[in-house]
Amino acid sequence: MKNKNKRTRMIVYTILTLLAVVWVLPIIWIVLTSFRSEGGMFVDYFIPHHFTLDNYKMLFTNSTYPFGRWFMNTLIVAVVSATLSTFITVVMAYSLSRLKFRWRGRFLQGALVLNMFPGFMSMIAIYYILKAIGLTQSLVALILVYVAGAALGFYVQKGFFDTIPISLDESAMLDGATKWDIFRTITLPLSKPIIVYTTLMAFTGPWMDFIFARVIMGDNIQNYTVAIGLYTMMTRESANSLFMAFAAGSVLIAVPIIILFIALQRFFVEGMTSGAVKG
Amino acid sequence: GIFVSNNSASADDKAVKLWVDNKAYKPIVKQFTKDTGIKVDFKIGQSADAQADLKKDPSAAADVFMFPHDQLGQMVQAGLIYQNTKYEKSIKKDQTDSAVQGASYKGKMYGYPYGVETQVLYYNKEKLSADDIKSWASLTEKGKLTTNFAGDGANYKYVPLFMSNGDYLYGENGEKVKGTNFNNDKGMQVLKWIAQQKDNNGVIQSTDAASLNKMSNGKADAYLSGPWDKVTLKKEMGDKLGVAKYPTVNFGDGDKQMKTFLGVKLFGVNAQTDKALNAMKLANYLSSNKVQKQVFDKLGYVPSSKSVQASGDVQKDDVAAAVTEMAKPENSVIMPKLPQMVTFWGPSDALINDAYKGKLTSDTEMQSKLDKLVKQSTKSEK
Amino acid sequence: MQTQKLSVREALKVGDWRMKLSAIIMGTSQLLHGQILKGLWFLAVEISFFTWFFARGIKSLQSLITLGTHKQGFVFDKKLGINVLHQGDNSMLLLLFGVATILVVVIFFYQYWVNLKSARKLQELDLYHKSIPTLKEDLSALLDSKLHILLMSVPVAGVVAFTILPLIYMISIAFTNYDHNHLPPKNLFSWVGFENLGNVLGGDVASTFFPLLGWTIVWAIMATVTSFLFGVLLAMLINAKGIKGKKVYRTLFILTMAVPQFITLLIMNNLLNDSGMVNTMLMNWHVISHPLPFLTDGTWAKVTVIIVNMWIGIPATMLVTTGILQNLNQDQIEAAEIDGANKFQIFRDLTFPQILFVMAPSLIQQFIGNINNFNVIFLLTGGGPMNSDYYNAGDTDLLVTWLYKLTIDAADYNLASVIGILIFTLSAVFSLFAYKRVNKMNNLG
Amino acid sequence: MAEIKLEHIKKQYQNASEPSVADYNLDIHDKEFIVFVGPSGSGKSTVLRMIAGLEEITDGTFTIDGEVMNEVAPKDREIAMVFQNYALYPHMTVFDNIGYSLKLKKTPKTEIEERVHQAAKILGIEPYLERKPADLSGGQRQRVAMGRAIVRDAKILLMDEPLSNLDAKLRVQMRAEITKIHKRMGATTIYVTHDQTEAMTLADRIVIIDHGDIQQIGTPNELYNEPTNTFVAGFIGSPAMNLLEVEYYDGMLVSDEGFSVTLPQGISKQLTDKGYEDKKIVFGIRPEDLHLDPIAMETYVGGKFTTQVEISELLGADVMLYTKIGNSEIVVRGKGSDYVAPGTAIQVAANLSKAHYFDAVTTNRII
Amino acid sequence: MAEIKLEHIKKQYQNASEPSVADYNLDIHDKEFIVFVGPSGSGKSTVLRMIAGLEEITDGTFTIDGEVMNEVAPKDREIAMVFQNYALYPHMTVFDNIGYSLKLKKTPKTEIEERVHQAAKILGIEPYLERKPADLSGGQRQRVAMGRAIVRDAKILLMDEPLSNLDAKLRVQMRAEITKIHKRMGATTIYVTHDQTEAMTLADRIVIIDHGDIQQIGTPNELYNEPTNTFVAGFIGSPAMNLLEVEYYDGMLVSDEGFSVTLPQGISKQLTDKGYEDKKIVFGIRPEDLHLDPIAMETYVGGKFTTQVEISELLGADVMLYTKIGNSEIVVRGKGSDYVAPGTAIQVAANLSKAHYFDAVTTNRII
Ligand SMILES: Nc1ncnc2c1ncn2[C@@H]1O[C@H](COP(=O)(O)OP(=O)(O)OP(=O)(O)O)[C@@H](O)[C@H]1O
Ligand SMILES: Nc1ncnc2c1ncn2[C@@H]1O[C@H](COP(=O)(O)OP(=O)(O)OP(=O)(O)O)[C@@H](O)[C@H]1O
Ligand SMILES: [Mg+2]
Ligand SMILES: [Mg+2]
Repeated sequence: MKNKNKRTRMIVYTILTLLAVVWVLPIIWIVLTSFRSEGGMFVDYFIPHHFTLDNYKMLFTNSTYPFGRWFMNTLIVAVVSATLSTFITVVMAYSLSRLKFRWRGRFLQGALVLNMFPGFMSMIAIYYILKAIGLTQSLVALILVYVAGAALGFYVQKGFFDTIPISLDESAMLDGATKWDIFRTITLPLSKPIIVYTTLMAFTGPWMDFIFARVIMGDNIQNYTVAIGLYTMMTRESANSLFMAFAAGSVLIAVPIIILFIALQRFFVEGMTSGAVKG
Repeated sequence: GIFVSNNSASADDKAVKLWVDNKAYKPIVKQFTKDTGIKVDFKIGQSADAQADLKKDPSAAADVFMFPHDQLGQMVQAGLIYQNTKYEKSIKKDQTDSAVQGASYKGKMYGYPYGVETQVLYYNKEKLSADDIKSWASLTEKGKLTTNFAGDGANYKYVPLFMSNGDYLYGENGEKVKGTNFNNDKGMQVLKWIAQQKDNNGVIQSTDAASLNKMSNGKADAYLSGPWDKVTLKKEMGDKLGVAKYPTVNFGDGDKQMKTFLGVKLFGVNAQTDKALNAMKLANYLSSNKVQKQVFDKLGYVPSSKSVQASGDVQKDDVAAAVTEMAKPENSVIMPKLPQMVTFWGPSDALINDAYKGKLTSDTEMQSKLDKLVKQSTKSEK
Repeated sequence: MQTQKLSVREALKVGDWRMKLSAIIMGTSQLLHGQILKGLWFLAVEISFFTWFFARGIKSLQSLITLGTHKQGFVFDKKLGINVLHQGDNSMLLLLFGVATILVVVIFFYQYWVNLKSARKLQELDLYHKSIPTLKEDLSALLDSKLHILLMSVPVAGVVAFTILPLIYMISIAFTNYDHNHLPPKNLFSWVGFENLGNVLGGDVASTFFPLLGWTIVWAIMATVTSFLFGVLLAMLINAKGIKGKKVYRTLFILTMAVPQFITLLIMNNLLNDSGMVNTMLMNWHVISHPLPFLTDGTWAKVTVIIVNMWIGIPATMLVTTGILQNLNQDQIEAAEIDGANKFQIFRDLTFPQILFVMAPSLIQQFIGNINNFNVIFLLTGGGPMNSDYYNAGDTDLLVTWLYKLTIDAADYNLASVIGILIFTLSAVFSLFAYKRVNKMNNLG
Repeated sequence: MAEIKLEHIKKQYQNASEPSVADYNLDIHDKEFIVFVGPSGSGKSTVLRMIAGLEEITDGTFTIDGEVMNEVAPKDREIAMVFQNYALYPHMTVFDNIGYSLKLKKTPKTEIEERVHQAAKILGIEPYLERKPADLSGGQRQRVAMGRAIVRDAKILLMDEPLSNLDAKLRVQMRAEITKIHKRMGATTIYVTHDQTEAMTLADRIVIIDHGDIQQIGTPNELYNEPTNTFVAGFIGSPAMNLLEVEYYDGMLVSDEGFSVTLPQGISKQLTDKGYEDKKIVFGIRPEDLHLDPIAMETYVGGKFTTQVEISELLGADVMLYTKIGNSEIVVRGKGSDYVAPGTAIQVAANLSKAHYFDAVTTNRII
Repeated sequence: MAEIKLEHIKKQYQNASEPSVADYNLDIHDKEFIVFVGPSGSGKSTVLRMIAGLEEITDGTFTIDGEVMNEVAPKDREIAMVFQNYALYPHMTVFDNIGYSLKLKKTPKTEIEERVHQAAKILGIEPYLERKPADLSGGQRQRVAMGRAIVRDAKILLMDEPLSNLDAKLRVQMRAEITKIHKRMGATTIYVTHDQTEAMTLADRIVIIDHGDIQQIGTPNELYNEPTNTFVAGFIGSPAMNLLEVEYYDGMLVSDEGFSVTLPQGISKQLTDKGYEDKKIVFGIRPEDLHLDPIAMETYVGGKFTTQVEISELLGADVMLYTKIGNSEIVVRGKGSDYVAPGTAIQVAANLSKAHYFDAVTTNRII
């Protein structure tokens, strides 16, 4: 019997390892590419023939592409908007899961529908709205737009909150907790894993977005984020020669995200709600 | 309007905002400021994005900007670009006819040309001799040509084949909406020729990025591309790299010069600018012979000025020489700048791809597809 | 002693003068009842609204009707020796700010209504001789019974400004002739009613629209379902009892989320190229003799984008699912083990339904997101391979990417908007239907 | 002060076909200790939850000290409650679970510490204060739930089967503690239990509920001695009162199955006066009022009848004889020494003056 | 066949400082009905969960029919279980909850239907089959949990306080049903309860656990009449046996607080023989073996002593007198007629031949 357990475990390990390889190989390729000195965008081999650090050096020395500055811009935007977005998402989810008010049902349906219009068509409109409040070309504008988007992405959280036994809220209510107290002291601590997910998603967004951010930033290169920066490096003329530098840039982008994830991993805890209720 | 810009055209001490795609322009602009006292707000931006950025918010856009000439039609249509009346004469005098044509639309001049761009033939001198590359047939027999018939960008590379065979795209000057006649016999010849290339062992189907790699590692010997690939190829191939004008092609009734699209690089002045005179001065300065020469030295942009083109430095450079050669009217067609081009690019790409892949199995299908292409891309204005 | 509720209308009829005055001068009732801050707020709202309305609002509404009358033009200036620009009206901005004005008016009326309701409440409290809530009580209610107002106002304001306003604007464009012949700022465009709708459903756009619609739906279903199912499975595997190195595996999969898509997709494009690494390797190992047309054959390309999308989508699902799994009630799983369920049955009957319970609405949202999934298609294939049967579209083009090409290149915003509305309507109908179903199914009480 | 008044309270759950609580009327005095008993599903928890404000009141008025509370938020009702399902905070330690309400009230740390420890001591869960609920046994969890309620000084204390998962000994102890706490704090208390001993010993008044209806309200003795109907009669007392459908005629109670006793004059007169001559009535007698000893046989001559022992259960000091006359079951509680082997027929003497007589149709008490 | 054998079973939870079950040894015969009793937190559920395979066994061997089962997955043990906390499937209807195990076994639909309905009927939850657990009362949920276990024909049936949330009447009914089911199916059953009546009536053998240790295993009568130590003596029987620490000398038991009785010769001889002369022993007497009536006073002359009534509880037929001698509490169970007002001193006669005598140090039984 023990053997059978062992065998299934071995199978699981094998599958997981195989999958991990499939998932990680392209990433490894990017990492290797970032150290490659020869060739361009396309090579038909895996391991570079010559390794170099020049691609990284180039990112931090070339004044046309102030990567260091872009990196800090993005970091700021990502940290602020991840914090705010997570807060807003969670707060919306909580309101819609636990609070009773008149338009709740309709709001839930409406929110589902609202995001269905192709986003790129609204970019120009949003640009002018930002312009009307005098915010274009600034990091604040970017943060504002990312955070505003968070208000409609609450469905996963809401679903999660729905699984937390309502008895706990009731019990807290009788203990004299306001809804806000309940949110803070009961719901949030019990939702750590899903908050990790939200935060991570919100944090990665600014590192990836090259369309919207570009529209907002226009020609203000100093305020570019890495994604726009890298993307604008990919013109017909430069794509091939700068490709290894993009790869290096991508590797650098991955670093803070991975660090954040590793830091948040400890919030993945099993059995959060066990022992709460009988029934 | 709600965002009314101050439309006095008088010069004031506000800086002129400039979008160029390379910081090598910086000292040149400094010199301009020194000479004229006009301050310049120098920004890096992609010339290919100029139209989109301008359209998005003209009032926030640059006063002077770089752009490829094929965007001119729509810019004029949307009223984004200032007419160039002030320096029209000198430009007509100094610049090649093609460049002037590229800077004008419907009889009026808008742009300030500073360069031309065409595709050329890169080849491996060790594998192919100067004779081998004279015609497509010998080129692909002696060596291997890597190119992209089946994917994105086939239109840009191979639509000029139709013109090589005598057809027109939007008329002789590229401004006539109803002027496309690819659906005639000559057009059929070209399309069939394209379909035949699938079985040509000398043609390797590759994306551009892969082509560069194949050239580098010797798996291919020839490649049709623009000057922008020179640096990469030179780095990888060194002295093996040869540059030449396009070969001839035979569609069935004799060799004809294979043509390429000619692009003209322009400076433009934002129609909404509030410092028009200064802006025009700057645009003119940036397209002047002196600056064209400087830019050629620094960046290798092939000049559009007649005199600079003819100068020794340019002619010594193999790529520049090839480009100026290709830029001649017998070797290239000016890319049309009619707004309708957008209705042409996609379908023509699809047509060439499908023809090459062998998806068009019968003559009638080819004919009907050509008819459709012509019909779709030549719908007239309402 | 049950208090009777007055409706606002009744309150206006039977109420005292303070109530009635509130209908004209907002905030009076509150001020006179000692709710100073609240009263001042309403008063300020009213004053600033009307100031703005008469200064800008009316004009803005008028322009919304005409969409501009004054065209941009050039006049020759002798002194300067050039033509000089005379600014005209910008129809696009007039439309956008006209819509914004309407929204502001709506919001004002909502405030007005809140003002009346609040006055009514005061009236009622008077009637039953109850004490008027103090500012402190009002504020503490915001943390409790009115917490939703506190929590949701700001996010909802963001939604109004950055989602609803642009949405209405875009929808409006469908009813104008904002196309490549009427590009602002040079040209004006104007209202044309339903003309565009006919153009889309008739013209040669239709022969492309329907095939693309079909593929878009197939894509959206496949993309959503595959990412979800396999993401859940992956999470189950990683979180299985007795598997060591969970953190390492999780991190490995998260790596793919940490690299910008435009790079990873470019690399996928490279790898899957006709002469890319995958083909090269397969040919070197003599598995195949000709390159597989991963991206160049229509059908292959469709399958490829779905598979590549799994590569992108699965880690995210894995992450959520892990979160959900951690909160699952272990007791029920134990009960099922006792009931004789094997691992698969536990998954099917307990774990999966609960994951679905959490995820269902967001799955609908993802489905919609995939209908509009611009990035993956645009960056991986650019819609290609091009198909000469379509108008300006390739085999893997979704409606949105096609739409994008149409707008960016052809500048026919009105047609794009019509197509946008069609997509919108389709997905709205689908999602509301699906949402209702899910809600019914999930009714845990 | 906390006087609770329920007037015509009704509760209709959405998913239920019938109302779970129908026309509930109850006045509870300040500091009173009320016990709810009733069969499973009779609506006890529902009433508690409505009082706490956790369940909307479909209809009727609920007041505390004269103030209508229907719409008041739970947290403003100053009610402490032990939930039937515990509802512990799974992410908090036992200490934090118990101290949570105090912390919300911004009680000083040292006082919280002290009060939590005191409560934990009473409940015997001091060693577990640092554990999470998941790491406790069922009974320990229940005691944490208790702790959470008693640590507060609420005006009103609701307890929904708070001792159901504890062992007998602990339960006795807890019962005593609850009495003490009630004496000390004087919270108006409503207590739901299925344990008759608890109900009898704790209650000032017991409320018997069936199908969402109040059957009887009264002191433990009233309920025991004067049940208003057969439901109450059968529900209070363990083992339950024996109820036999019989015919009354000529001063005797007779059933078809062979049961027959002669009533004392006083009782038969009352029955006759009330018009039950020749009518069906329900005869109720508690197992402890059936006797087997010779002295009783002589004392209660009229109450003698014969019945067949089916099961004989020895319960420590007592013996339970489950007997049958025809199809009617009659339980007799005797002393340990009265043990009889199953299968034998025995003579039993009923103390008829302690017996109860109910209307067979309305099930209401006659005498 | 299902013979269960636990040998030196031990359970140490990660978060617990001491083992929750320590060196547990128990043989359960096929078809036996075993009842676990013990204080809250004594390890009853833990043992059950180990048998079910839900909790890893830290140490020791657990066999079913001679086969070692320590590592066998729960689903392969053919065990049905009623969980102390129900553990219902919240997203399934009551019907599906009960029928789930049958469905897994691919039982035909009609048979599932039939068996579920039959189980629901026994449990009185037929009207609720289409509801979800969240819409049920506590007791109804518990019955669903029961239903899930009894619907199966498992070899082994584990029930963890399955009736704790039911009313007395229903509990009696359920008890009878459990007996019937056990007779019919013959599943080897382990049953945890805090209800002494349940334990006494259902058990073939009772296992008394304290602190994870088995204190005594035996038939109900053995436990009641011959408890091996003071723990068992105090635990079995309700109200609990009175236990007094006294000194034995000269045929008498005497405490400092004024308690004193003269032992019958037979008993005092035994004590002397065992060397308890002048030593401390624990004297145990059940409340029902203390009498107040005149006849008893005469019969048990040596057992007479005086004590002070503190509380007097009338429980239907009985009266409980909580009395004190000094600081030692002594509970007396009398007839209802024996009611005495609190505060009076009464004379009580103990039936010393029914009394129990324990070693004061080891707490083990002497006689
Ligand atoms: N997961 C756990 N981690 C640590 N200790 C535990 C855990 N589960 C139970 N315990 C401890 O083990 C002991 C035995 O617990 P168990 O649940 O077996 O008690 P029980 O006899 O069933 O009690 P009850 O009658 O209260 O249900 C208790 O002291 C409890 O605190
Ligand atoms: N959420 C609900 N939806 C529908 N019916 C419900 C709901 N909760 C309870 N009920 C029903 O209402 C009735 C009363 O339930 P309640 O919980 O008050 O019973 P109870 O007296 O507490 O029983 P128990 O002793 O079993 O806990 C029951 O028949 C139950 O099925
Ligand atoms: Mg209940
Ligand atoms: Mg237990």
